[in-house]
Amino acid sequence: MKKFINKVDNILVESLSGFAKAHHDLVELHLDPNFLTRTNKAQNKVAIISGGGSGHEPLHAGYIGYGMLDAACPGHVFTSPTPDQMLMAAEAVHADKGILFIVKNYAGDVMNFEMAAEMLPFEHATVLTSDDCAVVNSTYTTGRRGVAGTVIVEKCVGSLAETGADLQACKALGDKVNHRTASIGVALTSCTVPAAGRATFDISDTEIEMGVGIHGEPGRRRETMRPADEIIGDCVEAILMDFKTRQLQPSKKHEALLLVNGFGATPLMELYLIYNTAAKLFNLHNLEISRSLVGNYTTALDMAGASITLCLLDDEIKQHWDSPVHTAALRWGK
Amino acid sequence: MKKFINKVDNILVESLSGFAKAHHDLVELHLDPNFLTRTNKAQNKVAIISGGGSGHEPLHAGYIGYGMLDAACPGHVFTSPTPDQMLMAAEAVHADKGILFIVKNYAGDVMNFEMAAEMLPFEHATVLTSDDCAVVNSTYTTGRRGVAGTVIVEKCVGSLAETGADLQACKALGDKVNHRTASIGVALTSCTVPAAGRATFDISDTEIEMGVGIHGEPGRRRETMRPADEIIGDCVEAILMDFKTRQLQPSKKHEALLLVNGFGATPLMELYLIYNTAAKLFNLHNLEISRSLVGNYTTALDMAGASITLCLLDDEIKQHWDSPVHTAALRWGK
Amino acid sequence: MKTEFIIEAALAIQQTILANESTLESLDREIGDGDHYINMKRGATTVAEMQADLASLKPDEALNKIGLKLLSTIGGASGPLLASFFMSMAKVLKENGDESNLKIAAAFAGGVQAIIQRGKAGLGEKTMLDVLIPVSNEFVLQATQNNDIKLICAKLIQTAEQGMLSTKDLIATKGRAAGLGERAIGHIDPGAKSCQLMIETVCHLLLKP
Amino acid sequence: MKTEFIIEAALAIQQTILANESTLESLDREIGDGDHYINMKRGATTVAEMQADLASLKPDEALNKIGLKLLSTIGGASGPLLASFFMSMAKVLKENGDESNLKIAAAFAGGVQAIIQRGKAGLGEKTMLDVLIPVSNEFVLQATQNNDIKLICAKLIQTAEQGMLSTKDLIATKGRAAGLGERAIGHIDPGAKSCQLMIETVCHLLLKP
Ligand SMILES: Nc1ncnc2c1ncn2[C@@H]1O[C@H](COP(=O)(O)OP(=O)(O)O)[C@@H](O)[C@H]1O
Ligand SMILES: Nc1ncnc2c1ncn2[C@@H]1O[C@H](COP(=O)(O)OP(=O)(O)O)[C@@H](O)[C@H]1O
Ligand SMILES: [Mg+2]
Ligand SMILES: [Mg+2]
Ligand SMILES: [Mg+2]
Ligand SMILES: [Mg+2]
Repeated sequence: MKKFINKVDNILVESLSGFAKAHHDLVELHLDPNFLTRTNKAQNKVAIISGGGSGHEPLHAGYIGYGMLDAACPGHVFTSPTPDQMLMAAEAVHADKGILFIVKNYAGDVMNFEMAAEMLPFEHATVLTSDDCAVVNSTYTTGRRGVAGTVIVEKCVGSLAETGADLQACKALGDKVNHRTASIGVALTSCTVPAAGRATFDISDTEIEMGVGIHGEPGRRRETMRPADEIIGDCVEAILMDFKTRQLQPSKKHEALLLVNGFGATPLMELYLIYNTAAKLFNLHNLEISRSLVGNYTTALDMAGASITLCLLDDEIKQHWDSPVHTAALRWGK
Repeated sequence: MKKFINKVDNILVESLSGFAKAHHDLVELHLDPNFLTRTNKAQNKVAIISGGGSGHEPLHAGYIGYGMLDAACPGHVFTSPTPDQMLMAAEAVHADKGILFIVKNYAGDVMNFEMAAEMLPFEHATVLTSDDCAVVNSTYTTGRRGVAGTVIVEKCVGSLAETGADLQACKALGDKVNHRTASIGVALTSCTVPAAGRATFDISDTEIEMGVGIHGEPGRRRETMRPADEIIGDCVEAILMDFKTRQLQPSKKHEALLLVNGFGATPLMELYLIYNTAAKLFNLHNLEISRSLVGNYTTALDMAGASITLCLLDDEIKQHWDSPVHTAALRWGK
Repeated sequence: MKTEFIIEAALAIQQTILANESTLESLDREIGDGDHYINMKRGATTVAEMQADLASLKPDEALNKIGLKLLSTIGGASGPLLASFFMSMAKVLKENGDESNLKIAAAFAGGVQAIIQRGKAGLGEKTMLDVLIPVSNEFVLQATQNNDIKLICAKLIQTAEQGMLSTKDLIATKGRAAGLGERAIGHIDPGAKSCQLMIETVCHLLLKP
Repeated sequence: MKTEFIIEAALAIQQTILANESTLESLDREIGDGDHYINMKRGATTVAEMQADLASLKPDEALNKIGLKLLSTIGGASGPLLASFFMSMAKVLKENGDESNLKIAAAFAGGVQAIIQRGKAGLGEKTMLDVLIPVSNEFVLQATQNNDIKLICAKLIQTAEQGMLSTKDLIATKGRAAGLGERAIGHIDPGAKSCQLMIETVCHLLLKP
């Protein structure tokens, strides 16, 4: 393992310190327990707090700022944060309209946020994101994983909260965006968790992991490497199938947002190539890509690979996607 | 080699098509010869054109738009573009105040842009960027290489051009920013050029290449992997030494811009850790980091590694760095 | 139960976790995200370092303090579950006392109940509960029969082992491995393994002459 | 010189480049950026495909067309240099005619001169010029002495080889390898190698019975 690290135990705090220094206009870092808040505390709005294991940067701290999050709670690498972090963050950012937690659907994240919520002295609600459609039959599971679609949820909910909307409205929009979103990822290589010091999984030079999770969890199946268009075709297929199963497939032209997300080690050149093919394929199925995002937005450390996320737009979602946002990783209109 | 590719010969056009589709509000793609232009042609300003081999994305096409470039000419991967691309781009974007080429200092780029310039029917000038201080004694060379500092040059010159400044003023600012900027890079792994199908250089699990170029060119020396702070210390040292040699070292507190650039496969988490240490070290040498940029801005395909760039600010540079910019990869204030 | 014993057990558990680094790490790498060892080590080390703070406390207070500490230390799925275990066990001990094996068994069962409630899982879902539920049942049964602590411990070691091994052939329906479907088969659940190791460690301590 | 021969030479050069993939690729990987083979292949293939367009042209027109095409095809450092070579050689041929070896040698020298001007390099800078300058000088010398084309070719093959080998021990002061300092020593310059191969190929054609 070769990484820019001093001591494995310090990587998180050193990195967070660098982040906070580089973006001191946007965020303030609090240590022990670790959480980050907006520099300018928002007033009279629902406070949006997210968090999760580290290693998915810019998720979540990179989305703190106007129009998105009020605070983020970073756990250790790939390990969900602990309730004290959420409690302190809530204490710091609550602004009289309650707290909304946005939580990726993993047992650890869910339980830690749940325990925090139970102890919270404020009105609160939680949006669970579960956009990963890699697991086909999710009836026998605890539900789908939350992956890159989380960024879309955070953007839209953050925008709505900025208008002064109440907690229930924010939760409702978050649930709606999550419901209308599906993602699937493919890994070409494994990631390496610094503390483990070795690749999470072994994969040969001719294999890919279809449906991989953002922690390097195994996916649908191990496959042979193929031309990009075939792989992308399968991903698009999976998303369309998921929409169909959930009765979301559009019967006539419908606007959609396409997010092509790099896992950390995939060149932008390849991400745009993926976008090119995916957009074409969705178009053949009544999905007109009218909003796009291409880049590293929900990463898995140094994994090579990418995920494709599609969100079915409606006027409300479009409005909140387009509205101004000013964070370290997403910025427009301001 | 595992990459999201269909046919090696098509990767560039497929990727450019995706880029143009995803950013159709900002750029227009022209093929054969290949170049990209601003969607809304700027009027009555110096047209700023850059270009170079592909594989450094988002450089240069990602910087097309208000406040930065008017056009970009992408060559094949790591191969400079040909004069016909620059000629056609100039034809498309010239707006009565002349053409400024921003060219990274490599023999190939210099000669191709030079031949284009000779054939250009418009007033023109060229800024050569040469911020890479990896080569210590550059007296016996054709000069230093242009690397990530190019982004700062393009941002500032683009901003000045937007004010209606004339060609000579734009060139002068570009030359000044370049002069006040120094960079150095470190590779942990090699990149793999798709057409070559194998790593450009071999490097073991315990080695790093200090002073590597953005095409995977060998650097100052092969070294043993060490804790991040030691490596960063050497990089900072090299930049300070370069400033000293060029009589640029500040004798009292001086503002500077610190750009920590990922080469493509380095997690953001590590880039911020690098930033944290580098900012601290520069601070010890009168360099107060008042502007920052951390992320993948001048990449080398899938190389793991990073470069550190320092630009000595003055009021003019600061003003043009801070001014609004609206491109695919850099956006603020608009 | 004595606080002294709790501390002794905490130190022994730390040793056990450290000694099983590669096992725990690779189990979670195979069907999880690879951090279970690191999480357990962080928790075990933190508790071990609480020695001085715990020494003067009553056993239930000590267990509660351990639970609270784990809650803010481990994170992940195992953090809130193990924390809930200790906090609930402490609560039962405080209410019922700890003067007999049966009372301790009841407290243990209360802890396991808290895990069930927090994680909404049951037997056969390929989690730590496949160790903890049978062990808890066996513990209560043995204590009810008024068996000797040596015998109880021998039984619990065996039950824990069986429970841990039983996870191997299961499909996971809770936790991170739930995403894997059939691919989880053939792999032991990491949380089941660490619980089995901890139970074995404590029982060995009690078996020591 | 006949256009027919130019076309024949272009096809032969393409074969040579393709046959030397691994040599050219690894040389540029060692002290450059690894694309020299791809660049040369792209150029050689494009020229080979121009056959039909070139057939009806006069030799100087054909060479000029090749140069122009290379200019928009190769890119990199070698593109403008090789393009300049052909365009300048064409110019000299057009002005002076091509009726003798000496006139062809003079045109070749004119092409090399264009490379020198474009790249601002000279002998001993570890570039293609370390092949082209000695070959050009030798060509003019041999032609002045009115030597037989077989002898000339034999000499040029030898000179090109020597020039190419001479780059091995040099520090580069032009081109991408200039950044390497001492580390360039021990590696042959890729552009010098491809030029040597092309010269050898054309000479072998002329030597064919
Ligand atoms: N809902 C649940 N109920 C009981 N145990 C669970 C549950 N979810 C996960 N676990 C246990 O947690 C273990 C994983 O812990 P750990 O690796 O530390 O956390 P994470 O899965 O968040 O990375 C699993 O092996 C399993 O035994
Ligand atoms: N200034 C120059 N003068 C002559 N030849 C040069 C010069 N610069 C580079 N070259 C030649 O070009 C070759 C490299 O070509 P190529 O790899 O195709 O382009 P690039 O260096 O742009 O990747 C070098 O090996 C060298 O022979
Ligand atoms: Mg985890
Ligand atoms: Mg090149
Ligand atoms: Mg885990
Ligand atoms: Mg090259």
